[in-house]
Amino acid sequence: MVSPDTLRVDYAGAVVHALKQEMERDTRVFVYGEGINDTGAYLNSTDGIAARFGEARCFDVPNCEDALVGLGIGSALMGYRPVFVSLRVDFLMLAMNQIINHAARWPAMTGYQASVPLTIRALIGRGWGQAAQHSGALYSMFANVPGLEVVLPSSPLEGAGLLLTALRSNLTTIVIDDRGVFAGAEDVPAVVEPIPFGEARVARAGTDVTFFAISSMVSFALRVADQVAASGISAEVIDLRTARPLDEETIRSCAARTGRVAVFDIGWPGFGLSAEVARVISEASPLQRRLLSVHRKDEQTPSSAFLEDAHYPRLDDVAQQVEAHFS
Amino acid sequence: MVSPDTLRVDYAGAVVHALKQEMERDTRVFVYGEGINDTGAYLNSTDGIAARFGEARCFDVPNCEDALVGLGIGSALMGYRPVFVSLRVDFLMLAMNQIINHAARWPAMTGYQASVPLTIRALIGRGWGQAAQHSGALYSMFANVPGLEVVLPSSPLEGAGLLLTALRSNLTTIVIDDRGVFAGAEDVPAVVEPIPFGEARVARAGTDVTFFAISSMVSFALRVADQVAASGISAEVIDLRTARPLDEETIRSCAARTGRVAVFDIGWPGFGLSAEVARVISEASPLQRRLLSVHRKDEQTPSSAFLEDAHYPRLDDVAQQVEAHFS
Amino acid sequence: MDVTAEVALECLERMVVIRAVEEGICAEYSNRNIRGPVHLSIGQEAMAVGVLNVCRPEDVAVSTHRDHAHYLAKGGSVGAMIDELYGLESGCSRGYGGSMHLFSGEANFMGASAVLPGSTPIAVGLGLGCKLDGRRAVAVGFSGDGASDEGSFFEALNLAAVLKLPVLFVCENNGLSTNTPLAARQAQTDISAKARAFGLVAANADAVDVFAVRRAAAEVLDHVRSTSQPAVLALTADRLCAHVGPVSTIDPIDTGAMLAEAANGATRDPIASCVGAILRDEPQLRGECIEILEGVPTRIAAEFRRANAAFEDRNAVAGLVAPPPPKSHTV
Amino acid sequence: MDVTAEVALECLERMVVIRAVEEGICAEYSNRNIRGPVHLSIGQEAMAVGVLNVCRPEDVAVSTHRDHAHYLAKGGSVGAMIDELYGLESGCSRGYGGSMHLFSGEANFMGASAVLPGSTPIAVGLGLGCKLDGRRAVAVGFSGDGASDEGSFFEALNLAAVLKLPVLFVCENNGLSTNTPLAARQAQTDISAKARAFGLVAANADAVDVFAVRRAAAEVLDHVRSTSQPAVLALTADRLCAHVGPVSTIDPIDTGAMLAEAANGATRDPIASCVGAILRDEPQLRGECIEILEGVPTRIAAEFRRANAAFEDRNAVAGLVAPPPPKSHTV
Ligand SMILES: Cc1ncc(C[n+]2csc(CCOP(=O)(O)OP(=O)(O)O)c2C)c(N)n1
Ligand SMILES: Cc1ncc(C[n+]2csc(CCOP(=O)(O)OP(=O)(O)O)c2C)c(N)n1
Ligand SMILES: [Mg+2]
Ligand SMILES: [Mg+2]
Repeated sequence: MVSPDTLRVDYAGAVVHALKQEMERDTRVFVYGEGINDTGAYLNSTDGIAARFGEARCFDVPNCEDALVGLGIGSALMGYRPVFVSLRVDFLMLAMNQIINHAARWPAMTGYQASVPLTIRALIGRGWGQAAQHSGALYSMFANVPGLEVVLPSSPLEGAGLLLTALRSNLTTIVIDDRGVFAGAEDVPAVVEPIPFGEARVARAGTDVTFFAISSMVSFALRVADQVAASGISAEVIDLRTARPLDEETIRSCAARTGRVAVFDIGWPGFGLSAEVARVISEASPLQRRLLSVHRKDEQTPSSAFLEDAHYPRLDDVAQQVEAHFS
Repeated sequence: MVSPDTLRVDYAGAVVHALKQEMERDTRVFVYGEGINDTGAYLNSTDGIAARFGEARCFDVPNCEDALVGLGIGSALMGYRPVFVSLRVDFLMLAMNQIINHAARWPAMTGYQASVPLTIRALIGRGWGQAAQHSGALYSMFANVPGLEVVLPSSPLEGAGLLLTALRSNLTTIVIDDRGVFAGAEDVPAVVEPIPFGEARVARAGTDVTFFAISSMVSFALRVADQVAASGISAEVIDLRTARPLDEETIRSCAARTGRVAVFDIGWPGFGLSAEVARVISEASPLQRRLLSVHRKDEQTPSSAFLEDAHYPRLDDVAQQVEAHFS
Repeated sequence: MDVTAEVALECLERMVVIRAVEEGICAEYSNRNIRGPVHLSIGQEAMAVGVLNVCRPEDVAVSTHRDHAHYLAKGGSVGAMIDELYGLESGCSRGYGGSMHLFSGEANFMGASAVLPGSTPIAVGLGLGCKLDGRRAVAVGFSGDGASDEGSFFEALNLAAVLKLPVLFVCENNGLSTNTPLAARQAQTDISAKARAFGLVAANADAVDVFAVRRAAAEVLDHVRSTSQPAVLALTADRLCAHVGPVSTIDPIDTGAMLAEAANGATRDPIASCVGAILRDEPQLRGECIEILEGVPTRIAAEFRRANAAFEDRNAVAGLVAPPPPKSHTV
Repeated sequence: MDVTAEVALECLERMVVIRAVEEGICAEYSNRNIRGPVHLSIGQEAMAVGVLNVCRPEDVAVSTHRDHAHYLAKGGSVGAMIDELYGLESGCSRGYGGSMHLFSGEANFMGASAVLPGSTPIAVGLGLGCKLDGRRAVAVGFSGDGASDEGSFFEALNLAAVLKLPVLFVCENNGLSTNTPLAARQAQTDISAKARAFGLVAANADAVDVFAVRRAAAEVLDHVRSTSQPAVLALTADRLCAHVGPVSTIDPIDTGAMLAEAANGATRDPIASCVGAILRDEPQLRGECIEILEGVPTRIAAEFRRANAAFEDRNAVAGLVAPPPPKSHTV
């Protein structure tokens, strides 16, 4: 049943919904991206924006990612709130000079007199043979860098609320949209509320072990939790939501309570989320058990369905690992 | 006393020495960089290469970092062993499309039929008011990425041996030269031997606590170790040498032995070296004590001498922290 | 036609091979055993074939997301490519690359990048390798007009010119990047004029006519090879298919229809155009043309059947369920 | 001279301010209280002054590592800049930026990037902001010739042209990137020709003559402002100083010597050239010229003394020992 106060939408619908709400409220917000007004562009996550607000506020641009981020930085310095949409996070590699050396640093360079309220949304093309160059979960490199915020929504509801916060933030925010979160639908309030950054969410209560997850790995962790519940393991699932700022307090308190931790990451293990969670915990207090890291293989994504299947974590394998590790 | 079998050289001299040795042995090696044949270029670390091997093997190039890495990748695919020198690691942000999406991925994309034996040296301009854009210790983002090797030499001897390995490696290797390692001189063998990647080095023996360090933080850690020795703390100092591959075995065994660990990093804390070391340890066995992370402040580098002083870790502060933490 | 009958038929045959492979993809894709994004070159076959027909085997080439035609025209194995599409270990990239990352060491096809304008700077490095090798080989870098929106494209042109490297940059202008027209992306759309402003020699050709492409390519290649200076060849044609996905806007090859279309002076189909040119100048080659138009698709269909069966066998062990086809083919 | 006496003296005064500040840096640097790399614009002052003299206060500007002249010509406070060099909290960037990252919100000087060609794409965004504001303001992006080696420079030009944004790209061609000449870096060195190939209006001026710069700038600015289309202004002059570090290749301002040099038609010093032009056309302004040449350096020297004392006071608390000066000034 859909109540009048909510809409049942998928992730793309939720993003569009939040964007429209904010564009209505704040005329400084505008959106741009390569082919943004194409039918079905960005997995439908920009549908109808141009129709509603006109192409002046939702415009197509040439393929020039570095200049496009510069476009955002410059207009943000003038008080606007640009949203750049990138079809793949991999394509942001062309804009790293603007993102790392400029967007993240300009505030510091001016003694924090200037700010760069830019939002960058970037998709991860997980699955369907996208191969090495279209499936990168390249977000740790942003999370390493002070001056940026890195957001990894796990569902339509999360996508809407976190995007709203990004649009209102005075820092440059990278919102990572994993193809894995686009499938299901969820009820989203007609009037979206912003979700504060750096506040994790309990996605499932549990007592024996804590699963810290982000993005599409939240639903994966929930499925693992259901599966191991059958073997008597009660897993709590924490959606960390943002990799920077990270909710260190929740990480520490959950880890202290259960003493057993697994991290579910969309990326590679080295210098990634499990590492960061391990640091936060290790700086506070020792774990009772060894930490379990769940992540894609430490290799560049292969194309073949057979190899891809072995590249990403598999539900049964992980459930078994969890049981072996924590029971 | 300099024996005939060794040379007393600073870091720049050691790098030049190793490079010359390899260029003599392997005619496929060549070097290029912006202003590379300028007097004093790259803190003297390319001095005399052109004079010895000619400008065909040591050439100046336009300012176009992305194309310059492409130049390296293409020639590496043809069997050459190019060395691209970048004046700052920050400037590599312009080349991230070539480094991350291409150099690191091309082997995988071809089913590991092709390889990209490219070496990239990049300096970190630590200190002297270099400010946010010229002092970045941007290496964690490379260490996150399979297909790359990330090397952080701590001294002339290390610089020579590790560079030699980079030149002979079939992967793309990023060698990070921190301005902090350029000052002192050391005896380097007349015939340099390669230092294998992924094998840490005991820089100082000790029994109570393990300091894992890299790059310029190795000498810093050694000084802290000397200082806390006075308070009866015996610290061992491990030079990790390479962030990818990382010597996980040594990290685990040292951590298991002393149970007390501090990590000395040149970069920021989040998704950085302390995080990665914490992951490696946490996946193996709990520490006895909380992990101590020593790192620059989690902010973009300020220019002012006063602010810079507060930005980088200070010897006395860290020695005190170590004492409070581990004794 | 300024080519021998042999060359003319060689060009036709190569284009039909490319078309037939891509028609095979269109036919087989809905079975969901080919699992990955595919960018077809239907309508653009003459670009790859015209250029690579005048290249030497030792010349090296590098391509983009739309790499099927380049791989096949450079001499990459048809079977190994089809295996690659099915994700088999026998694929030309051992199953790691897929449609966007074909590779053939033997054919000196060095690979393909699906990130703009990634292979263009790499072509410069290949050119440096060729020069250092001293074998007078040339590096050919294919790119689309969309890649020339990117700054690094011009870095590559300048770098090759400054270092005097034997690189032929082939810019395949189909007027579109995904679905955004060139004129909406570039204030000045003449890519050759830009190349000249950067100090490179540049030539244009209409790539509906494979022999026009071949002629223009021969000329710039000669310049590149003899002077060790880079050049740009800008080619125009229509993409007679969707940007991505198994969608052709023209009918599969049918010999009768093709022979009829061949007489149409305004055709935008380079295969029809090629057949038309051959039949106009050398009507006695009609039989050979028909043999190509009928024989090639048949042989290639057999390759698909073989690879599909191999996929089924492999999956009988692996037991993978195909995910729902992606909602949108956007890449 | 095609300007009023008032404007002429305004331009002279601004150039002398810039020169005097940089001579102050040269004089004070060896005391090691100014701790950071410095890129001087000695010899290039007329570029900043000629352009910004015809800009409006509401126009916004953005610069590079060599930003002193732009900041000062845009109206940034002299004292706040000198404080910034000394790393004081009262600095224009509160001590965070240093020489390479001057900032003045009041003067609409939006900052400076020390990574090539970083501020150029940002200028495009500033231009978009200007357009959205609807105030007919223009964004001015300064860059060096070295920045135009970089691909993103051309992305920025194209993007501004496609989106029709009011951006003036000022390319300061001193013929060098660090010490590498332009001709060694670009196969075709005419930046205006490149800009035109990208569809932009472009003009050139010899920037030894501040009034020639001003004239050319007025013309292109008018175009930019009235059409909301970008333009490129390419300026040439010599860098009469080292790339980085407190090294001038000409003597500090000395009124007598400057008046003598002013008569030298071949001078490459834009200040001497400006004085020469004024005295030729308006000899009655000799007194005002002398007052500027003598008065400005005196006032600025006092600012250095003040800031140096503030540094010493601050360091009496902080107790920092200056590190050995860097072996090389390379940036
Ligand atoms: C850096 C980057 N930006 C965007 C894309 C998404 N993309 C894939 S193909 C394509 C169109 C490229 O157009 P063009 O270069 O003309 O090649 P065509 O598809 O027309 O052959 C785009 C924009 C990409 N692959 N890389
Ligand atoms: C991306 C990048 N590469 C290299 C450098 C090093 N660098 C600093 S200034 C400079 C020279 C730039 O020349 P130009 O743009 O002409 O400016 P100029 O110094 O002549 O004013 C170089 C190469 C840099 N800052 N950024
Ligand atoms: Mg195209
Ligand atoms: Mg210059």
